[in-house]
Amino acid sequence: MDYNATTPLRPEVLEAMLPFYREHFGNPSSVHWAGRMVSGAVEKAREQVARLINASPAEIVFTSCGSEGDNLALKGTVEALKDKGNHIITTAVEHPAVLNTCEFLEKNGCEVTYLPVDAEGMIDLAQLEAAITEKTILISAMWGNNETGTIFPIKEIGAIARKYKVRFHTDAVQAVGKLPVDVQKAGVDLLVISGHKIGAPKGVGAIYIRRGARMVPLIHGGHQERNRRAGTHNVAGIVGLGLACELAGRHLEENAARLKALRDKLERGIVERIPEVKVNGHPTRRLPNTLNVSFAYIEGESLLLNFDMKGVAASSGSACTSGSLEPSHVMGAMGVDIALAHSSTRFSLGPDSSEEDVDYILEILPPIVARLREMSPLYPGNK
Amino acid sequence: MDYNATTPLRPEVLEAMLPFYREHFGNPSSVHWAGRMVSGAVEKAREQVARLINASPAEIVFTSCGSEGDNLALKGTVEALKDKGNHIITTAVEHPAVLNTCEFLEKNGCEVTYLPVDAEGMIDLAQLEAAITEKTILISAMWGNNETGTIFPIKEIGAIARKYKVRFHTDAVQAVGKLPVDVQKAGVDLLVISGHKIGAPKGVGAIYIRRGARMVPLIHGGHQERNRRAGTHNVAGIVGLGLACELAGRHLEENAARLKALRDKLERGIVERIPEVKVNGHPTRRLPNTLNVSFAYIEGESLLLNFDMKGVAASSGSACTSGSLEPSHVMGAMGVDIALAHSSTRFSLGPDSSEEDVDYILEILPPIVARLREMSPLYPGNK
Amino acid sequence: MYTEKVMDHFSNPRNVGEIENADGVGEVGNASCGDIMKIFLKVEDNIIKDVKFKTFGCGAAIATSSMVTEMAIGKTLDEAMELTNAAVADALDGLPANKMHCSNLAADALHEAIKNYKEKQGAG
Ligand SMILES: Cc1ncc(COP(=O)(O)O)c(C=O)c1O
Ligand SMILES: Cc1ncc(COP(=O)(O)O)c(C=O)c1O
Ligand code: FES
Ligand code: FES
Repeated sequence: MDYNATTPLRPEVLEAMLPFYREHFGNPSSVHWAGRMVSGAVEKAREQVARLINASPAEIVFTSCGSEGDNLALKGTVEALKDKGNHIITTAVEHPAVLNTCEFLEKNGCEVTYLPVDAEGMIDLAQLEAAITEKTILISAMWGNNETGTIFPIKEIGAIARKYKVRFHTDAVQAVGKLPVDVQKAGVDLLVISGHKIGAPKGVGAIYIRRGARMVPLIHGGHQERNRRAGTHNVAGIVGLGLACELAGRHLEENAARLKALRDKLERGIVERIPEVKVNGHPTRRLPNTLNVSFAYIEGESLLLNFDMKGVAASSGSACTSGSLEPSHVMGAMGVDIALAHSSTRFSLGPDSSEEDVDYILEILPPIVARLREMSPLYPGNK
Repeated sequence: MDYNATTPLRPEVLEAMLPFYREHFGNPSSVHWAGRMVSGAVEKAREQVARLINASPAEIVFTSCGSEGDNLALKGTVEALKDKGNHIITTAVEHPAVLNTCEFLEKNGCEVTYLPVDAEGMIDLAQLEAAITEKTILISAMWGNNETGTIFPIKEIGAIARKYKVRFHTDAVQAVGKLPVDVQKAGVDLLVISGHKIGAPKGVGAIYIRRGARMVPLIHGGHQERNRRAGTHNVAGIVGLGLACELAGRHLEENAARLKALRDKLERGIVERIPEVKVNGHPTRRLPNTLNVSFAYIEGESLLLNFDMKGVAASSGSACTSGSLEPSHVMGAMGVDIALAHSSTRFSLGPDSSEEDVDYILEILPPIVARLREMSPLYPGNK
Repeated sequence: MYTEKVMDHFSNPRNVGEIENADGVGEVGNASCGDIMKIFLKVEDNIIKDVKFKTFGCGAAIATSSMVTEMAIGKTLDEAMELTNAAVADALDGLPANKMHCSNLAADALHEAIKNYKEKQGAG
């Protein structure tokens, strides 16, 4: 139940990768046979990734993770367009790969506007449009939020970006594979994918760079990826990412509908069984697999540990930020009360999630919550 | 015979990786069990890498490749030490991951001194010392050259760096696993490793960052790697890199001696059998597995294609630079005549190379060379 | 990366060598990569009777050299002047994009050899 953090590698994806660990060990940049064999496989994967998001293969650059993609999108644009301006517009609820990069860029001469969100985690398009200045070179707004699942109005943002001729980057790490993603319809210029969120292995990702969009590489060196990302290819990982994208594209909408039904069942079940809970995120514009709930009076980590002992994974705040002690910046931006932010818990479903899993959680949750509330000095029921 | 380009994945390394593709798919940054299981494996790998180069585990940061490591070393230092100075000293024969990064940094306010090399590819330590100014923040000099195998006097460079309190980075991608590498004895502050050169998979690498050396990350985001490199870990790749480092450390010197004997046999055989050849690189201070030869009057690619048809891999210039039409910058820096640079061919031996392989090359080489020379307008024997 | 036809002409190049007392000789160097090609012609009644080549170059350079000699034999000088590098590349079922420049060598060397022949005729 923590598939937004990472997904298991699909067995058929591993099967497809293995030959590139066993027989085909060539370097795709080499001229000789061992290399040529492998470069064909990399190009096939590029087509598979491109097809899933309706791009052309030449617009796909392979990376090592979603974070690298976000860093490249932001730093590569700032560097390439520094003659045009230095202003970036992003949102207060982006992943740290975007937010911390923005903070770094601010120290280096950029100005960044962080659009606020409302209580449901949504931005205001009028505010976005009003924030654009002559110096604006980039809008960076995620497709689906990793903590709450709130989906931004990407098409509308794309239209505004077009109108003002501003480049548009979207971190689609949580959206790809869960929603239909079409870079043409969405009008995005840069779009970031991470392998391990869609059944491919950890350590591989991709970025869509619209044809003609000038970028300065984050990793300089050899001529790989048409000079947009140096370094020897993670061949097996890339092959895996390609197949995972192909598989994700099959039955995308049925799978999403199935997860949504399960998620809705979990949500209803929790709200019915447990008093004083609050669902965080947008009621309808939300990733079909994601449920974020605050259980009042309970601190999130203690809840997670209890789940953990029962073999259930969930998360509180994002796994990537677990090193910090701050309550989630996403909850903060939504104006969620600090105690409720501390108790926010994310359940995120994936291809292996079943009805039984949901029933099991609904069974174990009430006594855990009751026990922890009894322990809590905040709980009025204890008085 | 092209093991400097890439090495096959060791079967036992793949075995060690597989559980992290199959059962243990947790995100090492997560708090729950799936995550904790995995973070233990990552920490074990960190110890294995550290041990091979005599570092402590906390000084190891995992990356996605050697190129990323070099970029982080250079850009991360420039950013962290910009208050101290902006001058970098490197050499004319570095890998493009260093040279192209330097070129980028020059466009962004850095000054870079490129130390020349002599005909054997060696730098002059007096010249290095003379190049240091008050503004010098970094010396970047590779341990072993990928094209010629020439080994720089790392310990002496380290001593100079210490004397002037300048940070010292070495790209040890070709040295690790072929030579004993000890960061303490060598006095280096930053050292870069690439997995796929030492029997680990493509798409993983590591950088040693001496304790206390301030660095700005190349990839900002989550708190992974103690805030020195964001992004979800390539867990299986990291586990593989760890084991590959452990295996490389076993019998390191015997293995090196075996390869050196084979390499020397190949070298002698070529020089004896074929007139007008020139061995490029240092006669003695050279990686034990590397032989670079120019076959006068023959263009390298046509030679490689002939080898290829006979099932032998080799390279001409470095595989990473094969996208460009320029003759090798390493040959150029050594003052090798342009036609001889065009004909330079690198044989690099690896753990699977055998006496038979060497004999086979010595058998097929003379007729190939003779045939291509007959075709060459430059060959005086034709007149 | 190379087509079968390229590999065939590369491994079994046609018309390698020199012609003694050739009627025309053309030599060109490739500005982009430094490779060199030399073409020798035997001409009778304005028709190319024989062509030989020598090339210092990559696989594509050798294959296009071989191909251009086959294509030129039997053509009139005017027809041969019309041979383009694209035609040579097409005859080889195409070249990789980063090797298209190599085919210039072959066409240019042929044209140089024809010019050299005409100069000699003019002078003679
Ligand atoms: C000396 C040297 N440095 C850096 C690299 C780059 O490493 P990677 O291929 O892992 O990006 C290579 C490999 O080509 C190399 O030989
Ligand atoms: C929205 C979002 N962006 C970026 C990332 C970072 O991706 P990766 O873990 O591949 O670096 C994540 C994953 O944690 C994410 O959820
Ligand atoms: S009391 Fe331990 S993290 Fe808050
Ligand atoms: S002729 Fe030089 S690369 Fe082909």
